[in-house]
Amino acid sequence: MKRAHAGLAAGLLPVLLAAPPLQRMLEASMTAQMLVQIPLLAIAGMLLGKSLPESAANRIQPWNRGGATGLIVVTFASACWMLPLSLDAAVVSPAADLAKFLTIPLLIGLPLASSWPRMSFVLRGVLLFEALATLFRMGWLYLISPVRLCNSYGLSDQQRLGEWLLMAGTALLLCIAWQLLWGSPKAAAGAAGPPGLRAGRPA
Amino acid sequence: MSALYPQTEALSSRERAVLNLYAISALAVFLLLMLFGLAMRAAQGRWINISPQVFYQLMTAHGAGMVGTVGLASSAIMWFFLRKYVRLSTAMFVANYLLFLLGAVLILAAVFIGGFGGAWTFLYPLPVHTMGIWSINAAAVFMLGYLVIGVGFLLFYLDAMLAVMRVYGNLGRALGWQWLFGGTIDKSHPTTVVASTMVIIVNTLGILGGAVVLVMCLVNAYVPRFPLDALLVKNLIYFFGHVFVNCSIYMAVIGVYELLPRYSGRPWGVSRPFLWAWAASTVMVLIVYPHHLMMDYVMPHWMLVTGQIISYTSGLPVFLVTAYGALTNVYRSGMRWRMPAMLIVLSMFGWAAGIVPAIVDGTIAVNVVMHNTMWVPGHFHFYLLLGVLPMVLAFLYHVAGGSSRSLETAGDRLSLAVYLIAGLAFVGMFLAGGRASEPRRYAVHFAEWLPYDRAASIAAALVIAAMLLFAIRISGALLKAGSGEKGSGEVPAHLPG
Amino acid sequence: MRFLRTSLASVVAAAAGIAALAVATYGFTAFTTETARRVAVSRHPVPVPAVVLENQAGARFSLSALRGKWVIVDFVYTRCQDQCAVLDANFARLETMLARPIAANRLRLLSISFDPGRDTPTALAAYLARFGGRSPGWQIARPVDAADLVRLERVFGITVIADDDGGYTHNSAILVVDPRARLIEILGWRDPERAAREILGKLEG
Amino acid sequence: MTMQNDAWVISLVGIGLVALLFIYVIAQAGKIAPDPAGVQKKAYALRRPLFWALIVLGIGVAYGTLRTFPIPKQQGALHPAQTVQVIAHQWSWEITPAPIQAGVPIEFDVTSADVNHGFAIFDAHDRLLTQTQAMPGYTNRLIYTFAQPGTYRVLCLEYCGVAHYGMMDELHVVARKGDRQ
Repeated sequence: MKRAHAGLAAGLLPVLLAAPPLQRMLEASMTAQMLVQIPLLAIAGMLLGKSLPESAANRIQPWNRGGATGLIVVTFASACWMLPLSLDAAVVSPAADLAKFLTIPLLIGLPLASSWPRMSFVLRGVLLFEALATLFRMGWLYLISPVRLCNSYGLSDQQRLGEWLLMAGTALLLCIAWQLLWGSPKAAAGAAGPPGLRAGRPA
Repeated sequence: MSALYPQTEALSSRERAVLNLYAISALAVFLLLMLFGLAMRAAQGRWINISPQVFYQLMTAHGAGMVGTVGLASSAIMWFFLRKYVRLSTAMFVANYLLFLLGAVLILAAVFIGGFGGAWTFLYPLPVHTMGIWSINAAAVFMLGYLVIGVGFLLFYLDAMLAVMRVYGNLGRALGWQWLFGGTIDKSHPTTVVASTMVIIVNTLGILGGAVVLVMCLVNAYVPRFPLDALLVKNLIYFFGHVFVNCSIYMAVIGVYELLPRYSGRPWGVSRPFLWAWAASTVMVLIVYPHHLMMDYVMPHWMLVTGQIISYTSGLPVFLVTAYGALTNVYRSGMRWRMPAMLIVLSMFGWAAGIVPAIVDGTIAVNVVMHNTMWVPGHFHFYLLLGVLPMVLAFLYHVAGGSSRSLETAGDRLSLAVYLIAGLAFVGMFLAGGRASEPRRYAVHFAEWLPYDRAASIAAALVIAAMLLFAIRISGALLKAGSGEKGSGEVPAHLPG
Repeated sequence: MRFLRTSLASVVAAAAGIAALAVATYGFTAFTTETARRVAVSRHPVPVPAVVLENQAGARFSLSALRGKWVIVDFVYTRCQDQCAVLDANFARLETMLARPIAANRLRLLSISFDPGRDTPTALAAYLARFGGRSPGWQIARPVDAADLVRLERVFGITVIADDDGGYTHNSAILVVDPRARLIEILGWRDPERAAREILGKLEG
Repeated sequence: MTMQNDAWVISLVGIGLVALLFIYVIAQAGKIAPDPAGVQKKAYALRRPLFWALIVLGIGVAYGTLRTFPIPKQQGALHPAQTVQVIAHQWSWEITPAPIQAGVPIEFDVTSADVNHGFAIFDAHDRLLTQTQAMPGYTNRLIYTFAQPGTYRVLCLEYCGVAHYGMMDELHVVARKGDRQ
């Protein structure tokens, strides 16, 4: 995608999501908010990252070697938006909703886009591993919780979200496994460093 | 002698230091935990008096510690041989060690300071149903220790995954799956890469299961209003535990594939049955765990049937590919019977023979009268004590021995004989106890079981004596080899002699 | 020194992240709105607005008229088949356990309906009778003005969502208002014994 | 012969066979075959029938041991002569009713009030007869027919905490009314 197109999309997506009918629709259900609205906002942030000029990225680079700082920002921001009380707040309070529309693109999507290419394979692996584990844990938790965790949503909505999270985790796991087992060599190990050495391999 | 010690396996002084760290820590911990085991057997035999509370603390530490330490020692074997074919990061290997150390400290603190005695399997809800003997915090620290160790192994596997993919493109090609159904097999494709890749895949999944269930147990410990499903937790714990223990064996067996051909002088490379065996094991090790749950009658019965049948089939690669292959390799080869070679053959015997009582117990009808009797520790001590540990010892004897024959004394051979005979007697007493319906994990035994316990105690003491000699000999030789090279930087450890 | 700036930035980011999480969760004590409300209210009491209510007898009164007394509040709707029934069965037990301060005119129980459209005084009276509630110790009332209902729900932290079948999904709690007309404590609704102990403790304290 | 003895003998024979094979190969290992490739070829040719023999053996054993499934069905009525409720606690058994009839199928409905336990029935000679797990939240249904009246022992076979070894009880099995012992 061209930089300008990415920028355009990054600007349009949150506006579209903030349009009252769509916003109301997506926030009416816990599943839609967590699995559609929030991921789309994060994608908007990623697109924003793509649209930034390279000089900006280079200026940040010394502060974000190996994507470490970005990873920390993303981790904490995601943790904040995984709290049931944040989801509630976003529905009830316009201020919290505004915070959501700002922080998810800027503190999750953007740092993810700018840090991912800098991260080592191992760090990416840890991030994906933790993402998988979190999907399974939260899905499990939402399925078994006898109480509603969000005041704004019903128990059945919460359980449906639990099922979706488990399915999302399984799908992600299968995708990763497929890519690792049969994926193209370049995509699998490519970006994360210099090409492999066969040094030391006996003839 | 350079055939025994190829240049490609030379250790830099830094690598040697790290390997020494792994080897000497593992040997020391093995000895300590064996002493815990001896204490338990002697207490059951009423030769020493320890309170049940201390007994179960020792049992928890022995189980968790042995599983973890076998994993640690085996990962050193995988690292040592895999780094010949792909470029592994020493830093990640060190990180694994440091995280293991941290995790071990947490576990030991939970057990011996916090009093945690919930067994290494931490079956929900026992860790949080403490009956006032340990605190929720102690249980949490114990589980946190597991998590930290899991992260360490994850780092090591991710690094190895990247390294393997850089050379072979993807994991499927590293496993040789392109040759499963046809094509000309590249005979130089390393067996080490096949086994390592299998372990990387399988144990990452096992650790994922562990990471999910451990955090859920931690959440439940502090927010009890989220009640977990005891059966689901049990499934995940046994999945995680089974995969982890098996992967330790698969990592250790790499040493057999690498070293045995050098002592027999006959090549042992990949073949189509070999690749099929490892491909099948990759799948089977993930789905066989329900054989731990056969007495959970509410389990879906198809899963229990799967457990029984996969228990049978997972024996086939062991018998017909690895053990049979090893014997073929040894048969009329003009074998050089040095310590590593003897230990390797012992390990193959221990693994293959130890699987027999395991398979028998994997039959539901037998499990009904054998589950959680001494039969169970009988079979896993068989292939851990006489299978995996000899693999580890063989590797260390090989590396530490170097080109000198200093580790080939009559004392070493005598110790090996003692280890074999006492080891057989030790596991035999477990199996005999199982036959006599002696329950496992009883701090206090009926009088009729005492003969087994006492015979086992004597055997355990002899095993420990032999192990002590091995540990001293290996550690001494490793340290000597290290100090001999001080300042010489990249000089290979094993000079051709 | 290559990593100095990144280390610095990482430490700052981690510190900011921990701080943000700590603020959001009231020092890692609350992860749901319900517990967060409880922690917040016990730290910072919330003044209760002086809205006008209509009770089961059709009489109108302002919440401010209850100043000087302790008021134990819950939110219900009379058609509720499950949660409210349990809640008000527990309220009835509270009425018995708190009989002494009620008799001394120091405390009142007040159920507020969040379905004023359907909960007419007749319906409210029938509901109160069903649980054996005796006025004036326990009265049930509906807000007269729809805007007041919104204010009440916000102050007391009650979220009501309409179901598909005409009912409501809502959270429940036993809400304690002190004589200065401030909401000072939110108690769990499943354990009336504990709630009674806590309320009696406050009355003495 | 009991199941325990069967398992013991089969295992010993299996381990013995493996040992014999190893001893044979070890004894031969010192010699040097003139044609190493031939050894390998022969060995691998032998492996194929061995593989199929083990497969056939495995299928036979699996069929034989699973045909009458060793675990009773867990849903639907079992029509036992008597149903016994078993609730495991840390660290005691709650078993009702107390006298149990011999010679007829008894259904044990086994559950736990706290942690995982194992409900195992031992005979007068402390031989394990049958068992199932006792888990919180689940009821495992075990069917057993006591051949003889007498006193049987119940032991816990899943580690359940510090007094696990002491979690014992007794079952009193009596002759059925009308039976003469």
